[in-house]
Amino acid sequence: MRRHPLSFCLSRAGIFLIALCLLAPIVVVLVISFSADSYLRFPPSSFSLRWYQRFLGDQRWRDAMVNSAVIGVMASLISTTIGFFAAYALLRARHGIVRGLEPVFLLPLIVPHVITAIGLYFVSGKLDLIGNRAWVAAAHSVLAIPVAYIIQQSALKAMDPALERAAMVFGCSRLQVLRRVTLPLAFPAIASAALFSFLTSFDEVVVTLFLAGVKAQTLPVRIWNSLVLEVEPTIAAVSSLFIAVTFLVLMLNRALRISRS
Amino acid sequence: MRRHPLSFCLSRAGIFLIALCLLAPIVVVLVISFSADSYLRFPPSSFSLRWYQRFLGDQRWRDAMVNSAVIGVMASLISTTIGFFAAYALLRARHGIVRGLEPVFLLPLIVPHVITAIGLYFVSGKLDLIGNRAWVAAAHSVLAIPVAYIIQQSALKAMDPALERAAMVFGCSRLQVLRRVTLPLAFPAIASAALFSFLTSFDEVVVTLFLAGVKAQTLPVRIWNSLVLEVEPTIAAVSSLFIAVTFLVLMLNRALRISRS
Amino acid sequence: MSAAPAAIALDRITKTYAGTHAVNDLSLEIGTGEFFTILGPSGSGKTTTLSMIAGFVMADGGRILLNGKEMTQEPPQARGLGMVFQNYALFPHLNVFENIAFPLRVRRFADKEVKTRVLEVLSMMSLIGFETRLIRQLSGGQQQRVALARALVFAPSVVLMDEPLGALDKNLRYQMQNEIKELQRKLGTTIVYVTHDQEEAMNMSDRIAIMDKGKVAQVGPPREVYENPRTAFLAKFLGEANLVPAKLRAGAVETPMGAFPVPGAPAGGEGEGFFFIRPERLVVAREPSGEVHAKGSIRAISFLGNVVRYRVALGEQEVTSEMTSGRGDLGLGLGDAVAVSWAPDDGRWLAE
Amino acid sequence: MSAAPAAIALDRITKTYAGTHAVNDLSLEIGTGEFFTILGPSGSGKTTTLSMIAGFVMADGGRILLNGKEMTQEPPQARGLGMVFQNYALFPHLNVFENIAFPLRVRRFADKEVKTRVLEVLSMMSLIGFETRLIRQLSGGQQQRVALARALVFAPSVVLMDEPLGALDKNLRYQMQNEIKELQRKLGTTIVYVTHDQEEAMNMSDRIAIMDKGKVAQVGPPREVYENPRTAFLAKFLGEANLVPAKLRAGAVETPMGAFPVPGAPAGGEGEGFFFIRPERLVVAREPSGEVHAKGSIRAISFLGNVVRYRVALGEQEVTSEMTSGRGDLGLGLGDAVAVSWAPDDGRWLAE
Repeated sequence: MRRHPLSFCLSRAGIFLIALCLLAPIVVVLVISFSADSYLRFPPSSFSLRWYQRFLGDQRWRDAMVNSAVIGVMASLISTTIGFFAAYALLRARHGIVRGLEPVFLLPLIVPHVITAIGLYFVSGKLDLIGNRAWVAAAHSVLAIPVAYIIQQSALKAMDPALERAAMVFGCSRLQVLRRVTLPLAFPAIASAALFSFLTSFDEVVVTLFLAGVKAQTLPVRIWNSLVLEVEPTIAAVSSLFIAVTFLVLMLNRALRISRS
Repeated sequence: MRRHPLSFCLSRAGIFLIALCLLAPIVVVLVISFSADSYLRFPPSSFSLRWYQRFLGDQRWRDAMVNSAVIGVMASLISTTIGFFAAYALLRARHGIVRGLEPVFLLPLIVPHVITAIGLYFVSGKLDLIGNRAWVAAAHSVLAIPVAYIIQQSALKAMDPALERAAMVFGCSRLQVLRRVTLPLAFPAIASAALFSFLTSFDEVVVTLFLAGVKAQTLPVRIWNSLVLEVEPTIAAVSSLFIAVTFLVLMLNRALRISRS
Repeated sequence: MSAAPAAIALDRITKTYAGTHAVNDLSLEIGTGEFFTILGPSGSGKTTTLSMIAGFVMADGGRILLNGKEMTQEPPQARGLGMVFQNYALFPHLNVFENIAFPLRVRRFADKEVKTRVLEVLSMMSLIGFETRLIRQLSGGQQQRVALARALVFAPSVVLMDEPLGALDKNLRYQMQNEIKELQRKLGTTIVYVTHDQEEAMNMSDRIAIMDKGKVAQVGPPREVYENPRTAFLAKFLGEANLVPAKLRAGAVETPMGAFPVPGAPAGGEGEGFFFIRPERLVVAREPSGEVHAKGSIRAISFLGNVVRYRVALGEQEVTSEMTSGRGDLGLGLGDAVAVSWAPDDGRWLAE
Repeated sequence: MSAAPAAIALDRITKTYAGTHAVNDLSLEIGTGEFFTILGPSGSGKTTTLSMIAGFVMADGGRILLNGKEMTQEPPQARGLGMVFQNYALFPHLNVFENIAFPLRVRRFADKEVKTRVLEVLSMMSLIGFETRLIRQLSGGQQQRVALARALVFAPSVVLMDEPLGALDKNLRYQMQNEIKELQRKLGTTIVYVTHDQEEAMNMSDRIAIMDKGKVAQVGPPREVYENPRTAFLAKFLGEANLVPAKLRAGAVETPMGAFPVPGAPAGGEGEGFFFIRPERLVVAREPSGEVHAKGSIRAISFLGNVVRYRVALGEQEVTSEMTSGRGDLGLGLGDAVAVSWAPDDGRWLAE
């Protein structure tokens, strides 16, 4: 038997405590969503599914879900494509000028979202695009491109460059190398990038609040807006569904990775 | 001379175009901040520093800046310490139970901020902590711990384990190994973690909006709130200052990295 | 066995990872002042064994004694060993002086004593003048010397070395082998050396242990292990070997090349195995020159610098002969009919 | 020179990275069907040279001709070469069959033709039955064979090999050397082989080019390069060498060990340089046995298996002798007074 000194036990207890703190907010939301009380209260006095029923029965909530899904898919397609293209081009660029653009692709990760939101708002107002779903998707892409870029860039970087050289030696043109070797090998990363771009759009509040207007309200924005008016456990129910979708997407990503290795 | 096929030129133009799109929102904000117009308008008809003056002359804006700084520093200290401790303990844990906690430390990155915000709000309301700066800092730490954890964990992982073994062979106890070898070698990562945790707190809007009340308003929340009332270029000036602080912190991080290698 | 305890005694140690034995019931005694090498293919358990001696890995069963003291469950810092790591494991945040002083600082030696001792090993390792350099400013060979100096500065009675020369190029490697060997002789330190390079092992060691599948397959001085391997695996692992499938019958071996007497083969025994002979013991010439020989034809000739290697087809069987490259060659070409001759003493019988 | 163009002609090619010459004004001609090896220390430019032949890297100056056709600026896919990469570079998303079929698919061969050709090389490489395996399900040796099969399936006249055996262990490595060599002889393919392993280079090559600092230091058949190196660097790089600082005076060399006649030394020349002799040409014994000898004492004896290495101190100078390990040893011990003898023909004069 190995000895467990006091310091070991203390550090273990500490780790569990911190993990608990990080879990707490989510657990609270999940528990409240199953409350049978008619107002927000923790812990609930009894449990029911009434808030889920209310949520699903409400046209405005259903619209918000459709908006979230449509905008998320569009943003995911745009960001994944542009992210792949940028990662591929920047990795292969030998010249200083193009290489120097890399920080620009990471910029929206670094610049506070409020700032990006304000900037986009100014632009959208001028172009009369507030409430346009495609425009919201484009705005989300600004935030999702860095995510898609990083995921795909690190996969392309990790790829043995000898594989592309081998394809060339054995007769492939640049385009054939891309189609026969690079794309198939990068597929897991492309799928990951698509899923995480979707989540980025799906979770976004700040930018969407400015641009969505009434027509293109997404789920988190609807949660936000309704918080001001109707502080009732419906929001906890919506939030729980929201968490469920997020985890579903992550599980999908995981399953894809595992099936490929 | 090397040949530049058409595809090469097209791809280059594409990269520059995308980079421009990503830069646009920030550039717009910066330009407007120097406007001399008395209302939001892009491009401005003439330039001045009036909005910066207005910003600096306003007690409420100054309070917000102090709040942001104080809360940011507290959150940075909390997250960096806990992140290091967690990364160190999890990397060394051989047992399944502790190892299995890793996803929990990344959770707040994955769960939408609105959800975390709602969860924390429920908790805070019950404990009557709305408007308490230390509590806002603690809430920000929930979001910053994953960042601090990832940065420090990857640095500790990249460290040659033979270095710690060498220290042990040559007579160090576990604590001496930490003090003489691990901490000095992890220093650049610890500094990075502190800076990025600060930025995470400094940029946070969603959670802060719920928890800050009137007393603990941070800069981005003040921007947000004032957007509803006084849509004038002061906000652009504040935003520009905000961007400046962000970049300052990043430059500091970069300088630290370079000086160590 | 002498009255003094062995520098290192491993008594039936075992280590299991995920159900498979990395080290399996291994016993070894290493004498004081001995240069002892553990050699083996990757995955044979040689690194795990060294890690258990150092205390990085705790044995699941068995005992480890250092200079007679039970150390099986003690942490590394209690064992008082010196060690040279595979990639040196020098501290990148300390300069050369502080790297070497590290074991003394931890032991709370007075500054003056630290300085005296460090300067002493610095001069021993020809590193005077490098004190304030950072590790990354040193060449591979210099880093090697610093690692060696750090392992020796507190005069440990046992020093462990884990492939310390693996990162150096051929010429430097050979030079360092000789330096380490001379240093060890001078200081009387016990060295446990792990390597996969057989030439290095034979060049430096008093005794070699060859490991295979978590066990010691054979231990002994280099010449003994080379000349009298116990199994076909050992014969092939250390040096080049001709292993001709053979049957033992009445003290002689029957091979596809013919039947020969073999010294040391069990007189009455019968069985299947190999007739084993080293390439350098086979002489290729147009006419037979030894007491025993077989006839065949040349399949390949390779000039390898100091030796010329002939592959000779003897019916279905092929054997390899290595002869010192003389001035000019023997005038032999591909396909030439030749005789392969050897002294009866040079062949061995190996029962699998 | 024959009328047929060389398989590969490099005409004064140069490649500069960040101001330093990786390859500097290099010219080489490689004949059709030749097994040509480029050997050199790391950073000598051997990999850059191979990359320029393959077309991965474009030369800054000079011309590259393949079978007489100018290819200097052509992309890799236009050059029609076969290649075996250092870590094989097999496509992990394709099975063994499709990996080998890759060059044929790209060339739009009909399915039937693809099948015939792939099966042919599969059987040549003893890989029948592995068609549907994925690459990660193969051992290192099997991956090596697949890489070789893919390089040969479209019958290219030139195949480039970049340290193809670097990842294999000693025994497999030697076996693959012989297989590749036999295959090349059978198919008549021109092979350009890059390695840092000298034994491998000497075992396989028709000619070896040794590179140093971006230039070819010497080209020739293995025996010629080994026996008549042009510089001290070459003598030390290929094989072991004794290099004794010496002065040339009137056709004889003066060394700390004495003065000797040396064949091939410029008769009237004078200068500083080295007296060079291979360790295997030095005989150590109690009494002198050759025409030339020097007296000294034994400093170290190492048993290395097939040879025994003696280090002998001759005054200030130390020389190394390597002799085949016989049965028993010569009865020599450390410190014994001995004579080192050699034939006058075996020594060389090297002017730096």
